[in-house]
Amino acid sequence: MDFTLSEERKMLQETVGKFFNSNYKNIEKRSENVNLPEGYSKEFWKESSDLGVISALVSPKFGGLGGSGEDISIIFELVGKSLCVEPFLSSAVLSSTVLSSISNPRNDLITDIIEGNLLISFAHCEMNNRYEDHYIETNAYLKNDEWNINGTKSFVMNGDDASKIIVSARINGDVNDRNGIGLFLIDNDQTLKRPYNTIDGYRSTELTFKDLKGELLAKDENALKCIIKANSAGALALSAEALGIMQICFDLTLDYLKTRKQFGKSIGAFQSIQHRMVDMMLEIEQVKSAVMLASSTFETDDLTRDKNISAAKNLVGRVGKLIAEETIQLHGGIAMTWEYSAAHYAKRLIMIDHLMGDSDYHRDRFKLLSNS
Amino acid sequence: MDFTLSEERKMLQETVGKFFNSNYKNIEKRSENVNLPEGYSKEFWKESSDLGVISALVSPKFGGLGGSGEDISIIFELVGKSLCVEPFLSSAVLSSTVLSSISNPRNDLITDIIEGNLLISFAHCEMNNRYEDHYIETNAYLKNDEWNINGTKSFVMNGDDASKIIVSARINGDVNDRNGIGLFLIDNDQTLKRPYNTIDGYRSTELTFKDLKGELLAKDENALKCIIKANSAGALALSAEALGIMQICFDLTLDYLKTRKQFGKSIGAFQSIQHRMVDMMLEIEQVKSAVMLASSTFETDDLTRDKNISAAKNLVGRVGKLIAEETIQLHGGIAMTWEYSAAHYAKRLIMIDHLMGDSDYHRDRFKLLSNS
Amino acid sequence: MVIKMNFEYSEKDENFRKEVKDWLDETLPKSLSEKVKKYQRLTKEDYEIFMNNLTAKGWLAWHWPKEYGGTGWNAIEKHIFEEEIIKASAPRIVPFGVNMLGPVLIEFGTEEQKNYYLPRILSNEDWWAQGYSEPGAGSDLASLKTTAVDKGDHYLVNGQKTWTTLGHHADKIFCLVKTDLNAKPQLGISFLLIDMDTPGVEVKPIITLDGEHEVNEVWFTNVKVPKKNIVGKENEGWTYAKYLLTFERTGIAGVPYSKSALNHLKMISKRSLKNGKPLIEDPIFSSEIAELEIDLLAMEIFNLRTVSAAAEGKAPGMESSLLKIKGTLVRQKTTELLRKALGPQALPYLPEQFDEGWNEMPVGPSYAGPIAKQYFNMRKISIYGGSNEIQKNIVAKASFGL
Amino acid sequence: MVIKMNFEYSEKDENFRKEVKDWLDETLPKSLSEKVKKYQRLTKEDYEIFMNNLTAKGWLAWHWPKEYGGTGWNAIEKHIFEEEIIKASAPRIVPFGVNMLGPVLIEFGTEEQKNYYLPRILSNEDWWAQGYSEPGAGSDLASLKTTAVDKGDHYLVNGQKTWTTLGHHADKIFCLVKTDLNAKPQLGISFLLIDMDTPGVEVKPIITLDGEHEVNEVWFTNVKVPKKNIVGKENEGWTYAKYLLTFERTGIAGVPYSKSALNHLKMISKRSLKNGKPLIEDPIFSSEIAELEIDLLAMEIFNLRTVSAAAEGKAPGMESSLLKIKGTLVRQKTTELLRKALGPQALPYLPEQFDEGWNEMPVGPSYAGPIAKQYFNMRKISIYGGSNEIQKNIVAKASFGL
Repeated sequence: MDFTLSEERKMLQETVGKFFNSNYKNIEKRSENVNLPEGYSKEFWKESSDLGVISALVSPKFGGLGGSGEDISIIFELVGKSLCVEPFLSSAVLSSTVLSSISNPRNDLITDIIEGNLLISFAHCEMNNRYEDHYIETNAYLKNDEWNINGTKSFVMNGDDASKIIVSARINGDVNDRNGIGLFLIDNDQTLKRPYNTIDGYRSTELTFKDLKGELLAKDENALKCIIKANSAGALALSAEALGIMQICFDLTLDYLKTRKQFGKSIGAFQSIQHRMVDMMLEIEQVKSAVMLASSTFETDDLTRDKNISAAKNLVGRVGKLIAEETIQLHGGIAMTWEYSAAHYAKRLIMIDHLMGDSDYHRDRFKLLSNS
Repeated sequence: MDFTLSEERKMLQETVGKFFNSNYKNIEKRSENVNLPEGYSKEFWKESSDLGVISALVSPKFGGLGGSGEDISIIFELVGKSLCVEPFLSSAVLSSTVLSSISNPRNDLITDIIEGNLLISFAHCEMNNRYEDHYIETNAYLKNDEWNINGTKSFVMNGDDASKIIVSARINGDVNDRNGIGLFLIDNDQTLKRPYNTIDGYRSTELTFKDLKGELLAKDENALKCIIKANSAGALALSAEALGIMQICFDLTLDYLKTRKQFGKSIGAFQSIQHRMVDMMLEIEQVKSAVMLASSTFETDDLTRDKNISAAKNLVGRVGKLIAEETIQLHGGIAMTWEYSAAHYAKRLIMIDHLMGDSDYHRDRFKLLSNS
Repeated sequence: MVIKMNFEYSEKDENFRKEVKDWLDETLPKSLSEKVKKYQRLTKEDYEIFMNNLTAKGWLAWHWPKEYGGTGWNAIEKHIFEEEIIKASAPRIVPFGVNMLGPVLIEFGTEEQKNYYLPRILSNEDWWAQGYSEPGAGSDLASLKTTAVDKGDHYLVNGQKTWTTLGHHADKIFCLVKTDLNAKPQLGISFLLIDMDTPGVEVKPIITLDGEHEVNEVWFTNVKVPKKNIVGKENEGWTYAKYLLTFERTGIAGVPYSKSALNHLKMISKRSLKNGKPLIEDPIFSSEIAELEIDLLAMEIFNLRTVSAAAEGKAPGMESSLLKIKGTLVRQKTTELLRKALGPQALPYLPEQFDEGWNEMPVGPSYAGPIAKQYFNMRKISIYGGSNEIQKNIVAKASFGL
Repeated sequence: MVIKMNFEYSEKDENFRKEVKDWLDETLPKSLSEKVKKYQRLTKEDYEIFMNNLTAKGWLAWHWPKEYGGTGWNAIEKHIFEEEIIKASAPRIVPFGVNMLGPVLIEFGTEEQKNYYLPRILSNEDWWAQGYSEPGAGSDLASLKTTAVDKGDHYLVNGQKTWTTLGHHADKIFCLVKTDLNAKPQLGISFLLIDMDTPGVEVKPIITLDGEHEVNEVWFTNVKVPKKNIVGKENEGWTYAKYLLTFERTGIAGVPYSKSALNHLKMISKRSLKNGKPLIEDPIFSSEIAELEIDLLAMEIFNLRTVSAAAEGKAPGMESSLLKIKGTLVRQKTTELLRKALGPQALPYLPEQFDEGWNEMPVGPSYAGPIAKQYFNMRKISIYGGSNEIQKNIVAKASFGL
């Protein structure tokens, strides 16, 4: 058994941590990036690529330098601590997972992603599919040997700035069938875009396709397998991100409790507050443990992978709510303000439960996988 | 609107309260009653009858002097405060409700109950019907114009000492059908009895019938209506009982916190403890409110009656757990001992959730009735 | 001796409810209630339209005694009135002048102050703000730092107030200020009325985590305030502040807000799909709703019990604090379930949609837009007006004899 | 630079696990493990059978260094050992002699004490009890009242101890007593070894709320204790007591207990019917189980992280307290869900069924009998050994720098 950080891990953590820190010094700096035309900093993205941060998210088999569950967790814990809005999740995790999991992996595109030259978004969510892997209304049909795609994809992260989009679409069957799904690669220049920011500061887009030509990447069993793996990888990344955020929330709150005085003593001296801080600390340790377990089994069989990731994401949803709400409540008014960073950490922490399956979804999936 | 106690109510509460108090002075006295051959004090039961306590649980239409939802609540709040083990619930509420709700009410039997001369138990629960009104395995068949009953009834309160038993049995249909149910009156001398005490000190019995003759009291729609009304009346009585127990638990805990010292100050001076006491107090006020509402609508239409009773019993289940567990935890070791009364209050409070539908059952019923 | 409790409203009360309802039907502009329903931003004029209507009807000062131009309603009537204006989606009555300063002036003001200020409040001529909180003194007013130094004919005020709700619309502000710098905490505080257009007063917006501007900082730099603007005695402002804090608060539990949010939640749960089926059919989600509904049902009775006791002249004690705590928890829970019900639809944030006249297509269903924002906004209700922690301290101190 | 964590046990560890398992298979009487599984009452002999087997194998003193006859195991081996004996439903190793007094004597005892007591512990010749708690001094040992007055060649001990687990089986008891009555709290306390058969020692049973006799009061009336029975220095007993309290506790989270309870819960939920269908198919009940399972899964890793760090020589600090808190909550939750799963079947209480040899028909399914009793019994685990509230105080003090 070995729970300690290896030297490599420590190095990665330190290097990337420093780099993120120097670029995301404070919440104003983040707001600047949020308000850029693309909703993130292209410059920072390019520098991340140069430093190998994107590469660390991809396995050597596909041209990367990392890609293990632990690599993903290390990077995303730091993403969480800095509240980075760059396309790590959309392009470097979701799309590269699909591109590496299809029967004929597309190392060419993955390499372009790693080098920071190409942004690919994964368009799977729809207005009505909530968090499901297989509920798909968008459809694709073959005509003159060409695939045509029709429909609308919602909540496509970085879907405005991406050059290419991976789209899940139904080839045949009912909206709710597990079979008959295809994955397609399309050029993003002909899509109808409705971009917007999310309440936690990320760029997302609604994309509409009308008889748009697409290249088939995978279909049927392989397609669903890729979607599930991408969504699981995303859920793992988000869980680690949430862990990073929780740690910052705890530290900010503790700092505040030490400095803020009420009735002549620091708020932190009140026992009821101390006990609530212990509850927070304890639950963060639980989340940390669940994320470590999910990371370490990311490369095992699909069942173990998905079960442990669902355990982590379910716990993250429950504990995230506790930490976000307690962070605001224990700060009092100050954490209700835009200019104080805690508000933004709390918002992201809450909204992570609205991405890649909420705590209810993952509890149900855990239940299902535990009994199979 | 009038939430204050009427003069009559105050009087009833005071008289019965004094009477209960003088008979259930302490937990040793209660243990004596628990350990009597019948599992309760026949003497106290007779005195209760003389004082009109049983009569207060029955409507004037059937020979009583009370019987409103408020009457039931007043008496059972006091039952809870004293932890009485006498057959108020089994005979005076459940059986008398059935006997008064059947198409031809049996005032003769009700009068005997009121006068303390006759104990009738209501045998509806079975080992597999959990809390359901209509899931019945015991069956009845007609032969030579006589009804014969076969089966086993479980958790029959005071089923060993009762002279007569009201039995629910299936006349036709599947175990889970809402129709085809009959209610029968039988003599208890020929039943096979397996009496035992429950963990909270009440006498209960398993009763087995083999081709036992019974008198038909009601069938089909009327029978189910009677079962539902009896179980609802029982759930209301138990909710009020739980409210009484919660108030005692709170008072005992507060007293203890004032006297017990730790690290040089009374435990009650610790803020985290105070905040938990406020949470308890608040939830007890909520329960009180829910019980008041359920009491006041006990005589309205069945839907409103059952919906409000389910709301109360659900809340009682949730809050009961909080109060019982906090009472023990805040007392520390002392409430873990048999000789201290808090342990017995906590046990009864917890086990009330195992009678007449637990919090899950009543939440589901509330949901159903809210949408109908 | 059959015993019955009476939970029904009297015929007189029901008639009163009808009167309020009819009046709202008649006078409240549809466009305005639509804005409230859609959580759109209200302008100063929006508030004023409703409050001027109330003035015209004689209902603005619903908390005041009749002799001062108030309604003289008892607690049950106040409760009904409040319930109906919330049900009708009217803007809220801005409370700082009419519900807060008014009662203090009536109790402690000079005749001159009463004669001057009360009619101006009644006519909505003055828009008041509240200047209690300071950075570093939220629930604990004892550590105030804003000072008012006696300069003979005036006070010279310096300092900073914060969390001043709608202060950017206000003409006047009532403040707690330190007049005796050497006094112990809670002593040496005075209650001062200040014109917002006095030189040296500056209002700076605070943007809250949901991106909205509702609260403000108010800065005082060498602000001259005439001596006659003090309410009551110098250094005894704490008494008047406490009077306000303990002032009968029938609406503190926010029951009608939670009821309307619960209905909204049920509606959205019917429309949101989970695996192709309405979310309301999901056994777990519907159970969360059911238990919330039960908590709210109990709280409504708890609230009515308190209101009913108040109508009979019993001042609510710890009940106010308990209702504040439970009321905020229930209301926050409704916003949480609303957010959860939406799933990913809660993500899009289009701040411009809350402006009047916005008529683009929303992203997702039209009800989705304000939900997440509302969830975050409602975190405030367990913090302000005496945080839930402070309420617990109050109850413990008052009721436990510890 | 692909980074991997290793959650697997080493081959050496797995071999060790197999050795423990095989040994238990071979030596633990089936009748004994059946009694444990059925929650039947264990006699003194039941404990001794298992502990004598351990002595014979050289595994009794699993916490001791090798040179004193212990195993010298590292934290991971201890963890595996503990997991396996719980999985095998062995009786617990009565800890007072071997796990509590032993380490204190090894660290602070005289050579004479070590030579005399340690072999008697190793051979199960002495059955020790713990005399810390007093009425009025539970988690707070500073307010002890039992006194030991210096009478030249002996101490005269007077006072009362309580919550003395299995004290009715004990030959000897180690006590904290006041030797300096004028000293401040926590000072003036000594650590004293007392023979239970000394005149003036009286053991009185405490019946707990589940009707069981496991704990006792121990009364001392003018009990003469030889001076050589003091451990370490007079008035410094607090140091030795603290040494024990902070002693590495790998099993504090009770993970294997909760795992076996969770399996039991799943079994019962499959057999219990709700509306004719297995309760495990009820979406809400199964969700409660699933979230409990997730909490337990996370706690298992948290526990392993702590064990693993301890094996590398890092003494667990606040981790012990956090694991104690979470461990008790999770374990109590399993007993709560077990109770709920039974519905009305949880009601019958037949105390005689927990006696050896009882072979009547139970009321309801055979697994139902002990469930409610067990739920109430388990309320103790968040109270004793430093209540969860005390644990929170410890963490706050140690980690927050407040």
